Amino acid sequence: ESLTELRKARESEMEARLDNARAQERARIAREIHDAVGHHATLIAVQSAALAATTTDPRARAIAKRLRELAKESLAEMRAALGLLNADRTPRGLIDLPELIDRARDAGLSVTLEDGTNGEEPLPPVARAAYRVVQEALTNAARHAPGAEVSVQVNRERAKIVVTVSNGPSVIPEPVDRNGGTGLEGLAERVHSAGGILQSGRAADGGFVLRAELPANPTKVGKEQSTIGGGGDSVAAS
Amino acid sequence: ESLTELRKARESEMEARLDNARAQERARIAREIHDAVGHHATLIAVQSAALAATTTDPRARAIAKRLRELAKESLAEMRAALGLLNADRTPRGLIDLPELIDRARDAGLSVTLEDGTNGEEPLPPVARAAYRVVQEALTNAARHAPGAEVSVQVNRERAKIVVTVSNGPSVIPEPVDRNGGTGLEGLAERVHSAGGILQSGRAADGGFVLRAELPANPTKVGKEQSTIGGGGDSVAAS
Amino acid sequence: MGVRVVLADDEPLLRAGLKVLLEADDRVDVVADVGDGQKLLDAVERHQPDVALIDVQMPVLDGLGALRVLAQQPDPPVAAVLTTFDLDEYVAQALELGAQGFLLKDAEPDALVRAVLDLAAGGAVLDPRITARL
Ligand SMILES: Nc1ncnc2c1ncn2[C@@H]1O[C@H](COP(=O)(O)OP(=O)(O)OP(=O)(O)O)[C@@H](O)[C@H]1O
Ligand SMILES: Nc1ncnc2c1ncn2[C@@H]1O[C@H](COP(=O)(O)OP(=O)(O)OP(=O)(O)O)[C@@H](O)[C@H]1O
Ligand SMILES: [K+]
Ligand SMILES: [Mg+2]
Ligand SMILES: [Mg+2]
Ligand SMILES: [Mg+2]
Repeated sequence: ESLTELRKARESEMEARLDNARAQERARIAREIHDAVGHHATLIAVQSAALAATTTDPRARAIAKRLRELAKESLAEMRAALGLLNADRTPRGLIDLPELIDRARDAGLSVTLEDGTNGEEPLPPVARAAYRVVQEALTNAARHAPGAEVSVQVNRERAKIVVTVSNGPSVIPEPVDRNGGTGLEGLAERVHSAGGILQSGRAADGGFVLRAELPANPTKVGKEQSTIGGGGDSVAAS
Repeated sequence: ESLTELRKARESEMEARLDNARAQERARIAREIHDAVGHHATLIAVQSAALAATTTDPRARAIAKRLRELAKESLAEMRAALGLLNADRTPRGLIDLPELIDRARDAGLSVTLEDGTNGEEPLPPVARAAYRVVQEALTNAARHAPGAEVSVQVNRERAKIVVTVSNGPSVIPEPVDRNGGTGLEGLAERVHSAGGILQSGRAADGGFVLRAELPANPTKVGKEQSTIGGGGDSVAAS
Repeated sequence: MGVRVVLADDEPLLRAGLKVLLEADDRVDVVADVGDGQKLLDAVERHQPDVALIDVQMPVLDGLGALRVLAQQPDPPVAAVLTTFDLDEYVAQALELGAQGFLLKDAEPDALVRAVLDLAAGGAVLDPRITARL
């Protein structure tokens, strides 16, 4: 028993040190990028508030308020990522998809949502991954296929949640390919660490499809994952 | 002996796990920032373009155009920041000194390190400047005073971090003076821009001394503060 | 005449935006807006404002440096620091240097105005998102 206890004590000390290493890394990055990353979002937030306060055009006022909301949200997420503020409502899931899509519509995207999950929310890492899949797909569609129709589908297939976002060909000639960012790559990692797989590619009609299969019942997978990865890593995977 | 070895093995495993935890934390933050900035900035860019094209208020149009520029710039800025995060962590501070010195030893230098800072890391510009001071001093010692003993001292003196690197006279006849490169000059600039001063010169015994005084900055204050703060904010405590 | 404010931030667009938001309220007058800490000190001397809102990172003399100088003056304005992120060390240091407030730059317009009024009335002001952590 005392051996087991010793091991437990050692493990929890290890956990604490790992947590501490992560916290220090967050703090270091926060200092390092201090104003840099938030700079533009802050400017947008302030300028759009000023616009909303002064314009004579009511439609412009409404849009300016939306722009401000977007900028503030992006700041809130950055702060949360850096561990700087109470992570307000950053854990996101399927329940937040309608709002995400509404905002994309406000911005002029043409998007439809089909949700076949009956409001069943998977565990947070999976729910967050699913949310991020849709978010990145909408971002990509807005950027790489302006004007195209976008369809978002979330379905439950036995033990899986399948998220598919597809868009038709762009109605506007595709802007030059800036030969790939890191969005899909990072997303694939995120989906993997939630126990799923991500596929993406051109559709036959010249459009684009992004498809993620995620475990609908992630408790088991999540646990396996963290055993393999070593205790403290489940946080990093979120 | 085998116990010592076991301890060493355990320590280096610990180190590896800590490194890994830090790397994962960097990757996680990079993904979060990508998603937070990428998505919102894209929607802002699209929507402000629409606003600029449709508003009846000429001032609103001008601001909308600016917001669009800001949104696009923020994407570029974000990429730069992610590049930093994704890059292998470049040596940044006092914590990296032992490794730097180990490498110098591997290269045949005879170096001692005295670190009186209790592991307190100053803010990045200062920490980096301190690191560079030692780095250049070691390079110079190897080049201009081959065979000499080198001593590196880092001390906290009230509100200052003082880095002193001195070497005795060269045991090998000094190679011809290439009457000065640009190393110390560039270093002085770096130290200045971190708020410090750099002094260098021949020592009485024919050796060489390089001494930097840098502001110790507010890390300590931050620590006190976070102790008061306590709570769930492990970041604050770092 | 309302509370007299001097605004210091090295980003002109941000200054312009904050100025619009503050000036929209009758109880606030932005008497000067400047781009670095040295100019802030000049503006304080010239305008004798009630309140100074000060960015942390600025060229020539940064916000903390400006606070340090202000703290040594006989009758300084009430000062508050503006930032994008609420890094603990800046909050702590700014407060230690005599700042009475700490505001995030994306604070709501009415919260900004209220902060200025509170500061002028002698109150201390922390963005609630920051206070929540302390
Ligand atoms: N909906 C889409 N329609 C057309 N092409 C797309 C679509 N989504 C992605 N692509 C193509 O795949 C590439 C990789 O996408 P990814 O999201 O990884 O990078 P990005 O969007 O260019 O930049 P980032 O996401 O890092 O800001 C894009 O550059 C684009 O060429
Ligand atoms: N540790 C040392 N021992 C003896 N002389 C030194 C030492 N460090 C510097 N010096 C002298 O000071 C001069 C200036 O150093 P500095 O680092 O600026 O240039 P450098 O090392 O010659 O070239 P580089 O630009 O590559 O650094 C050197 O050329 C050398 O004469
Ligand atoms: K006014
Ligand atoms: Mg993308
Ligand atoms: Mg040199
Ligand atoms: Mg600034």
